[in-house]
Amino acid sequence: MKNKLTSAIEAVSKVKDGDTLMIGGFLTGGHPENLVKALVDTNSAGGLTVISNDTGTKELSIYQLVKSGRVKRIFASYIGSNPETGRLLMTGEAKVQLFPQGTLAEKIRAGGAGLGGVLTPVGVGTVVEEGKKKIEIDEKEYLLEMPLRSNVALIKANKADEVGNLIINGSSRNFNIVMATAADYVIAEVDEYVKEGEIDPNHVNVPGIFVDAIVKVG
Amino acid sequence: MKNKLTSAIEAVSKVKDGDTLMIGGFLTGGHPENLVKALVDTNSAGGLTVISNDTGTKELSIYQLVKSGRVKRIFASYIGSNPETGRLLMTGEAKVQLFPQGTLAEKIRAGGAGLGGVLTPVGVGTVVEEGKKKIEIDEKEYLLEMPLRSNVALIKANKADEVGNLIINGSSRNFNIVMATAADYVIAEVDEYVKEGEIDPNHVNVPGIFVDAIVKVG
Amino acid sequence: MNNREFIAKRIAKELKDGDVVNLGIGMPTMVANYIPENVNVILQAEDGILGVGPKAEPGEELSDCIDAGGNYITTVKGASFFDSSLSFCIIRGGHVDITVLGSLEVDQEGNVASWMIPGKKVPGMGGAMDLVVGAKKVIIAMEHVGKNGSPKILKKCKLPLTAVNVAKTIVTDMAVFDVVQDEGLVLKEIAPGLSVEDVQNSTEAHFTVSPELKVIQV
Amino acid sequence: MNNREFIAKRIAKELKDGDVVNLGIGMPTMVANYIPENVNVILQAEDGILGVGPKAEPGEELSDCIDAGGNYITTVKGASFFDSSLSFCIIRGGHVDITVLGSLEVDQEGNVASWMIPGKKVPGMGGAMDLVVGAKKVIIAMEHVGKNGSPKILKKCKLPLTAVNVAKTIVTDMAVFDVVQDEGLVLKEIAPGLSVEDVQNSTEAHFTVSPELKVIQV
Repeated sequence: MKNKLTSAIEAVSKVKDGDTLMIGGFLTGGHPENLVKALVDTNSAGGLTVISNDTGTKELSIYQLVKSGRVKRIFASYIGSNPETGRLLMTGEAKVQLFPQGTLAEKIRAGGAGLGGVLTPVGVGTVVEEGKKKIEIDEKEYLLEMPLRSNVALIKANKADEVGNLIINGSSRNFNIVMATAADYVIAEVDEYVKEGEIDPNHVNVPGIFVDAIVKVG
Repeated sequence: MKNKLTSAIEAVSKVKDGDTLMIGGFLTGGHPENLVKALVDTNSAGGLTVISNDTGTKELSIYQLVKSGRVKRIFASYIGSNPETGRLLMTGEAKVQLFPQGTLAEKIRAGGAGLGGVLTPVGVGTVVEEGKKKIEIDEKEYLLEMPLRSNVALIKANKADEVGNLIINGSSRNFNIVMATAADYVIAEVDEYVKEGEIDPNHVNVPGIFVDAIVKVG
Repeated sequence: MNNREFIAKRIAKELKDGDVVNLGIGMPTMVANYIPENVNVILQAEDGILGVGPKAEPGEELSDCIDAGGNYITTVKGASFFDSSLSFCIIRGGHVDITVLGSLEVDQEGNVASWMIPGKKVPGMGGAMDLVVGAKKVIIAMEHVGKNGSPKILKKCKLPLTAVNVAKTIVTDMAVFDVVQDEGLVLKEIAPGLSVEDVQNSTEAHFTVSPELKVIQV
Repeated sequence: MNNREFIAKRIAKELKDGDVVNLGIGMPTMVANYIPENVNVILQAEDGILGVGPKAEPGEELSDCIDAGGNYITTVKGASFFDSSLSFCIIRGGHVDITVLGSLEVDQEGNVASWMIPGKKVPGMGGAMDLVVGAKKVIIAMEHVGKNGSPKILKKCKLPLTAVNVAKTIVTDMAVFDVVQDEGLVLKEIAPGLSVEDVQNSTEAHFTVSPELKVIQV
């Protein structure tokens, strides 16, 4: 069995120029702060695309990442909590594309689930429909939203076992679960690391097959 | 707070002529046998559409339901375990429509999730594509699969609390979870019934808002 | 009692026992403070909670229990946690009975513009677009006029829309309107001491007056 | 050793340490019996299990632990359970490394016909269509010829297809073929005691012979 346990620095060294990154979390909740900090401090990859619900808050390292000039494109649903992302949008220094939160979650899920896209009624009649295919079914219009995938996903969990099974508690689940399914390389920052067999198979939120690297923090 | 606890007979009296029923389970696993039995024994609604992964096995009451002449249409992915469903397909006594298992799960999920449909590569180039819209994206073909919903869902869970939160263990989860999201009236057959607050919010597989009636068995 | 408290108190009376309710950030969140004792509603937070309770006491904050506004909260008995994917199945799939949200503008067709002021403020739509499209009933909570006294209830929204034809009830410090399909705004209630003319002078939209016009009771 | 054991044993050698593997019903299930000791694979059952272990001993069957064939099974350390929706995200989303399935016919374009004989046997496709489209590698396990000696490896499948151009390796009691994109079937291995001519006489499809043709070792 491959040992998935590694350091934050080693794990984030997977991120290369031009990569697309998914970063889990909802504001400060379930945010993989230690992984993002390692990425900011020890990795110099540029031309990145970041997919994140909200690009975090000023207090988190993702603020520094967004500010570093290394991010050329951002997909998010809400950026009011990170003024730097707002600035990039206003100045055009990065391409910031906003999606309804449920649409963003569905796009990521579709990427992980091998779907070619999903039809959602959300965004019809708004700027969200710009550039998207509209499909009418039974006299109701839907937008065709295409899947999102990434090279690397940085996610946060409470507990991992040796095979990478994750438990994510409470409101920290948010985007961490779908993102784990939609990246070529998934790095999980965890508070607790236990032996194989110590997580009840009924309580696994992310099966270990999705997780490539585990970084124990704290 | 509305009391959701009721009897199987009372619960299945919700089923009316012409209704569409979802029935959870995968072969014998997670199958709501007591609810189906009550439906067979005490309810005479006809012209039913049944949505079930496999329509169970000969030993289950769903075999009697399918045999009763009350079912005019069946949506399933596998029917090899219920010879009566196969007979209805061969004779044309009921319209039996088969979907790839993952497609069936996605269609039900889409119904519960307010999506207008999903695009799947599964079934392209096979009889499954008959009558379906094909959409080409980046030179790859997908089938547009439309959502499924039902009037009533009969599902099986291990444990319910007073507000209807459900725990479903092991391989019995199968279609029970998505079906709970996609019906106007959801009836859960459970082995154990506990007070509000006795299920850890982290262990809920089906939030109580989806569940209309709870039937304690055994 | 200030305007915001007045509005929140009036909206609280719209909630019925058993309703699943999502309260937006800001004034809508205040509604929770005024829910009558005999009415039990289930509060949803779109980051993944059903059964949101009061804010956490200082020193008792849990990192895995924050609401969609980033506040540390508690949960009530019977709560459940889930990820963003299921959260928006709940929202977009029509499983939320009432959503209350603030808005910049609303118009007589029920169009809502709540999420951006081009060139000035682009915080992103977050979950608002999904909520207003998916919830069974959308209640708009806002002060009747802008800071400069300009009407916010318009014939046609000028700002980019959140969604088309979704608002069902509008509650302001001056009035309560219903938005009736193919009919437009109907003035149902009016704040104590105001005349219909007062309301008309502060409202750009056309509206009719309900024959049962009442004074707002809070 | 009978033909079925021979085929299962040969296929077992295709599995690599760490592979996520889904074994179809029948002969493919037998592959699990021959996996080398130093190779740890993760067996998936599409009803919602990762980490399928040996069959349950008599008297130790658990109703919440059955595989996709309806057998009571055990799970290994590090297993996880999930619902049909996530199960088919795993399958269709490319997270299964190898799927092994039996087939009625397979052809030189990699088309597979495994699920129905019109007018005779229509058990439904179950999860087979999703598996062959989604898995990274599809291995077909079948006896080389039908009961009447008729070839099953054809120029073009005659029965309704399971999927188009998906088979990567075909293992029979006579031979092992790879299906190479734009090239067709390549005979890689041959059963002990047989000549290429023997294989050709039992095969309708055109194939080329690998310059490194070997005898099948089991």
